[in-house]
Amino acid sequence: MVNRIRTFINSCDLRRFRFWLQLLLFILLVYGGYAAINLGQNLPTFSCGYNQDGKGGVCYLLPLQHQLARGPASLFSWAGIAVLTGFLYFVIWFFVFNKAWCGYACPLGTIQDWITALRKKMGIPYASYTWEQFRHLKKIKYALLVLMIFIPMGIGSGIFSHDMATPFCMICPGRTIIPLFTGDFSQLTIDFSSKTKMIMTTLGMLVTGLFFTGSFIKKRFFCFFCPMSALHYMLSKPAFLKLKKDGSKCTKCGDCYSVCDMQIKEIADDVDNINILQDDCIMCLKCISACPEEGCLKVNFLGQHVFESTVDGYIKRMEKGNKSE
Amino acid sequence: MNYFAGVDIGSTAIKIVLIDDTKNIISSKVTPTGSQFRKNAVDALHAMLADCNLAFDELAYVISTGYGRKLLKEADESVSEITANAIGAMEAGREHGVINTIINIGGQDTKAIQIDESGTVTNFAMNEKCAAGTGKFLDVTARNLEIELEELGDYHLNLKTAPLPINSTCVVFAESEIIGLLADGHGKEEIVAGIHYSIAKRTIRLAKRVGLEGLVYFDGGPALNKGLVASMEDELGKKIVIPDFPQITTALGASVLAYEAYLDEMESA
Amino acid sequence: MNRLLMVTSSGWKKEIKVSNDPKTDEKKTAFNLTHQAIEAESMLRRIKDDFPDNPESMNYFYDLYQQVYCEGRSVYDKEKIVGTMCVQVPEELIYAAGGVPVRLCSGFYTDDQHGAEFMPAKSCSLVKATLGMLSNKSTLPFINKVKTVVSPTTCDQKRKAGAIIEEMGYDVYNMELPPLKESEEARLYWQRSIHKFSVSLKEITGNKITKDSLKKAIGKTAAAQKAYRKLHNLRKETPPVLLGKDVFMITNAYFFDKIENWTAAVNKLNEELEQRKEEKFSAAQRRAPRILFTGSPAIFPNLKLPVLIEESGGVIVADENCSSNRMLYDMITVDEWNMSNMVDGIADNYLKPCTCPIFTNNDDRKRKLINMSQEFAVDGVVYQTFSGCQVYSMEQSSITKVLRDEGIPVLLVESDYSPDDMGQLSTRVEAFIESLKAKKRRK
Amino acid sequence: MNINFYRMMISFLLGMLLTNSLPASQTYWLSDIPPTKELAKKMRPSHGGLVQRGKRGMYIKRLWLREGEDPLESGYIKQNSASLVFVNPDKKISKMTFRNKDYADVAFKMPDEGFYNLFMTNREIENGVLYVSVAKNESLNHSCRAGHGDVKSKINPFYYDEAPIDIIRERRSRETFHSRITSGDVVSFTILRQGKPLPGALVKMVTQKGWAKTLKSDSEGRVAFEMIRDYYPQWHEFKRRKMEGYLAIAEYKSKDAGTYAGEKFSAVHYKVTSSGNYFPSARDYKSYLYGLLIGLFALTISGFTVYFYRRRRLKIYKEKRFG
Repeated sequence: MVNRIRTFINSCDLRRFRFWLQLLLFILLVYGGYAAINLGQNLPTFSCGYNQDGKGGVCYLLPLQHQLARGPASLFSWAGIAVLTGFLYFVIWFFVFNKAWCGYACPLGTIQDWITALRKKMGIPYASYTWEQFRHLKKIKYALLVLMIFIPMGIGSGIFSHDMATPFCMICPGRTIIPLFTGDFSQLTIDFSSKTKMIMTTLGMLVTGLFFTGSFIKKRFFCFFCPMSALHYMLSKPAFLKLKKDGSKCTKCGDCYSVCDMQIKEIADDVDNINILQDDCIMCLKCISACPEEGCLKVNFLGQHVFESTVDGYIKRMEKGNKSE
Repeated sequence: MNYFAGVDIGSTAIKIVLIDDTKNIISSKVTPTGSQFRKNAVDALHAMLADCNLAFDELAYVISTGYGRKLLKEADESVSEITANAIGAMEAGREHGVINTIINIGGQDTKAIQIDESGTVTNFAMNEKCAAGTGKFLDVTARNLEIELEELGDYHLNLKTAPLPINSTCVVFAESEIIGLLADGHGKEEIVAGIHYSIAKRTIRLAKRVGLEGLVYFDGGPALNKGLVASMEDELGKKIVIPDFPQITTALGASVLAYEAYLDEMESA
Repeated sequence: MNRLLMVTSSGWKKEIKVSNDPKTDEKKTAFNLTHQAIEAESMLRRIKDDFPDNPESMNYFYDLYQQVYCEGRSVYDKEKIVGTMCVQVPEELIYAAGGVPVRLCSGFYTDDQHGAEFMPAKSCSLVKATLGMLSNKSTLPFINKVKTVVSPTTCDQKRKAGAIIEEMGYDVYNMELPPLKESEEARLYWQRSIHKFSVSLKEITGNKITKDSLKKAIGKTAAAQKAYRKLHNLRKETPPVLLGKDVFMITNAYFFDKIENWTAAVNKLNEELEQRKEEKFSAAQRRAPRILFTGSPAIFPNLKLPVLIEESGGVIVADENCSSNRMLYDMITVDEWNMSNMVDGIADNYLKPCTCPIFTNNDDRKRKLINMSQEFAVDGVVYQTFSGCQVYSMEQSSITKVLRDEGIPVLLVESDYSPDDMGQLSTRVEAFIESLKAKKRRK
Repeated sequence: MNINFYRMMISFLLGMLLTNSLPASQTYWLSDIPPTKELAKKMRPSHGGLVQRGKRGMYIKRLWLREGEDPLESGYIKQNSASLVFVNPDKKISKMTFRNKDYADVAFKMPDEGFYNLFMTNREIENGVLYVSVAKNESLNHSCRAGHGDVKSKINPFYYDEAPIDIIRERRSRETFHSRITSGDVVSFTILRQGKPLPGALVKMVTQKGWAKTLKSDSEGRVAFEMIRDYYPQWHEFKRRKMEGYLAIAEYKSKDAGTYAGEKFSAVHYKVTSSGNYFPSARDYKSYLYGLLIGLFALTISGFTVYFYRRRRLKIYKEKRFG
């Protein structure tokens, strides 16, 4: 019986499954508030706090930046424990789905996938980075993470003015775009009340403009620069959901690399490591759906089978793709 | 008492060995192959049986090997000469220790076989299409020097000076080369020794491909030639095991295999 | 009309009617009287009759060879035939452009001798045979219809052969293949040459590749590869359900047969093999050693070595050469079904997983061989190299070392199309099979 | 800032002269702005206006009784013996009195979240008219650390039926503890007498800069003012947290007569005051136009760059060229 379920899952149409799950989680995180759903304020995904009453939970980056901005006195005193417990909740939430939070739950990611679907309908080919660009742009998310941690601390210790509060949120496209889905346009403004506010909100709007063009031509454009994915990667080793590869079965056909939204080369080239999760990976599992080798790529949750590459599944998906669009 | 026969139909000579179920050799026979493989082999077999006054049907199991193995309808089974040679060498070389590598120079080919302790062939190499450096080459040399095949060894041994470097061991050109050397006034001993050394060098190079660690065993007709054995040992740098009757090792192996096949049949029957 | 009795080396007789009707202008003998036909017929007979229980659905393939190789009646009549020199030429693009790809690698010893005049003595017999076939007047009928030959400049001898073919009057399209395949540059380089090829296909076949025609083409080859992949998995069974020589016949038929008929025939065969699997029917003797055949491709009628292996008691359960596994194994993956992604998907499919020894490092091939020997429970590997085939013989040492470390014995065979080393080969193959049997008995 | 300080000192002195009896006709209201600088230093801003930090972060609210109609310059009353009614968010009513140290002030702790109400009622009879003047103050206590859980239950105002006259600021639809009254908002009050809506009351709204407007309450005792926009600094000196005070004074004369503390009166003059703050409206410093302009600018520029890059790439292939 277990095998029949397993073969059913392995040959499922991942594209359709992922579309519906993303939609469901999008509604949960962006409109959950109306149904009094509150998953707390330490979610490892972009359920944006600025989406006033619709949000189903708060993206952890917002409270993190608030707490870090409290100033060294209280931050390193007993009150600092609150920051640690907040981080602990974030880690527990994260351990459950590892980086699949980005691939399935993140509303901003889902928006980008919808924009990609639009581009696909219009038949415009997607863009991709050259290897040099990839290597250089890869570092941006770590820089953003460092800034996101040290600027609030700077605010707390008086180096920066309070107008710099939650610096990353000011330039994050999530702040401006996700509230639009609950009719709140207030974030699309430039705040002239102070020079800092003016600069930060201008940056925010610039990034929003870039976000639309970027995600129209490059799949998952923003996820490549997102500090949350950098933060995720540091905790991804002990997470429960693991992406595994059996190098002996790999024929290095490079299919996983060609379908990968994030253009990760290691997944196709690395035949030695078992745990091949990379920092850019969003665990959308498209690589597993595109792998023609039996049991080469698999994702399991605490050792239990979740999804595994199979020949029949692969052939079925390719036939379906060939007939559909 | 059951009897088992191993018939090795080689390119130049047919070798037959008869053993009983205690695996010691009752009698063996070597006759030239001639043109009709099958007829000569059968006649030789009957002649040998007659000498030890046995009837054909008293033979429990007969295995044929060698080039003509498929033509001998009377045999119960046919086995490639490489496998037979391996078993034969292990059997014949038993008192010298565990054999690792077998070098067999036959009439038309040179074989190097590597076996493990149970006699299973783990690796082997054969000369490609060309018959250079084989028994045929020695026959032609003897004929050109107008001496007997068996005397080659003595000529080699009573050589005083250094052997003559002979570069080609090609059977076709052997004649013209030897006549040329004789014309230059070189002695027969020099030529024979030179030929032995070039054959040895060529055979050892072939054997290197299967590995030459451990005990090396040398059989086949040319193994009777003392001179060739000496040059082989010199080239190899260590002693080589030579059986008392090197020509019949493969046939012996075939007869032992016949005995084992007979035992298998008894068990499964 | 007088009659002529012909006897071949393996003791096979054939009555020949010598037609001297005036119609054929320069006295061209009908194809079925040429040496190629005789050679093909004798090999086909040997494959059909020397083995007791061939699967019933193999008759489609035997009749196909009888029709095309022995009687010279082509499968295609009006279609635009595009000759391809190697597995690296993307068939989907040719189908999409309205053409029909036919693989020109030939296995005829007669063509090999004809080709000898163009090539040095010690060179690859396959390339010599291809040259002989293309230059020979009385060659396979559909070969005369070939006007364009696509050569992906893979190994040196095929690349130079392209130039010789051009002198024969065919127009040759050379595709540029990178000598390394791991780097990103190599991938883009190959994608660019595939783009150039798909554009210039318009001149070759006369019609442009459109999105729908490409999608249909990919669907066609995907169906064929799906059938092959099923056959591939069925061969993992113990006891073996099918002999290796039959699989070579099937995959060699893919060279020239219509793809739809070929796929239907393979699917029918799969059902029969599925049935055999249930009955635990064994196509080979009880303790037949399971052999993996790799190295230079075995192409009909030069199935000398595979047939010899199976005649002396082995069974070829898997093969890793470009006339069969490497040609049909890897399927095309497309993420977004628009033109650019499909063409790039095709390019990647032909370059990235390819284990051809022309690429500089061959660790993919090592891993694939080790993985296959585990999956197919292989007892021994037969590594065939054509004398003069420099890429395969260069890899012999590294591949043998890797396989020996895994405890898998390897038989290295260097031969060519001529039948004169049959004696020596049969001894070596028999000895190898016996050593595997002994090892298997002891295990 | 210091000019106002002097004017405040003058009115303070004036106040000193009058003993603790209050001229009845004056307007008395409670304000959390401290009279002196030293006190001002101890104060800290919080969501509910100025507070003092007690032990372990407990907020302490101090209110001073002031007299006059100007939210900035009204003088501070020295002593006052009027009784005070204090209601905490759990609606527990208790009595309080002014501490009358050097000013009439009162201080109370604010442990829980929510609104704390304070009522000062003062009754005076002057030439036959009973002046009932009530000074009301509604202080909010909220700290984000306590989370923003059940805002709905604590946000609604407190209706104090016993108050002779009461003025209640109505809550807007999606008001939370973080909402602020900003210029241009509509602030509506309900005037109640002994808990019942009082139509026809004269309600006067006075802002710090002297803007005043008087309206009459409708049949349900409701009156609504649109807060004035009166903050026009140079754009670079703009302070988005500029707090300006307002004072709402409701007066009503009723004809009923009676006696109070032995004296007879022929009419009653009710007066109730409530102070509060308002801030510059977000629309003063946030501009949608600029936001959308910059967003579109980024969108079009990057769009065109990609379009031309792709067109150019078709023509020539960018090889690595040296030199």
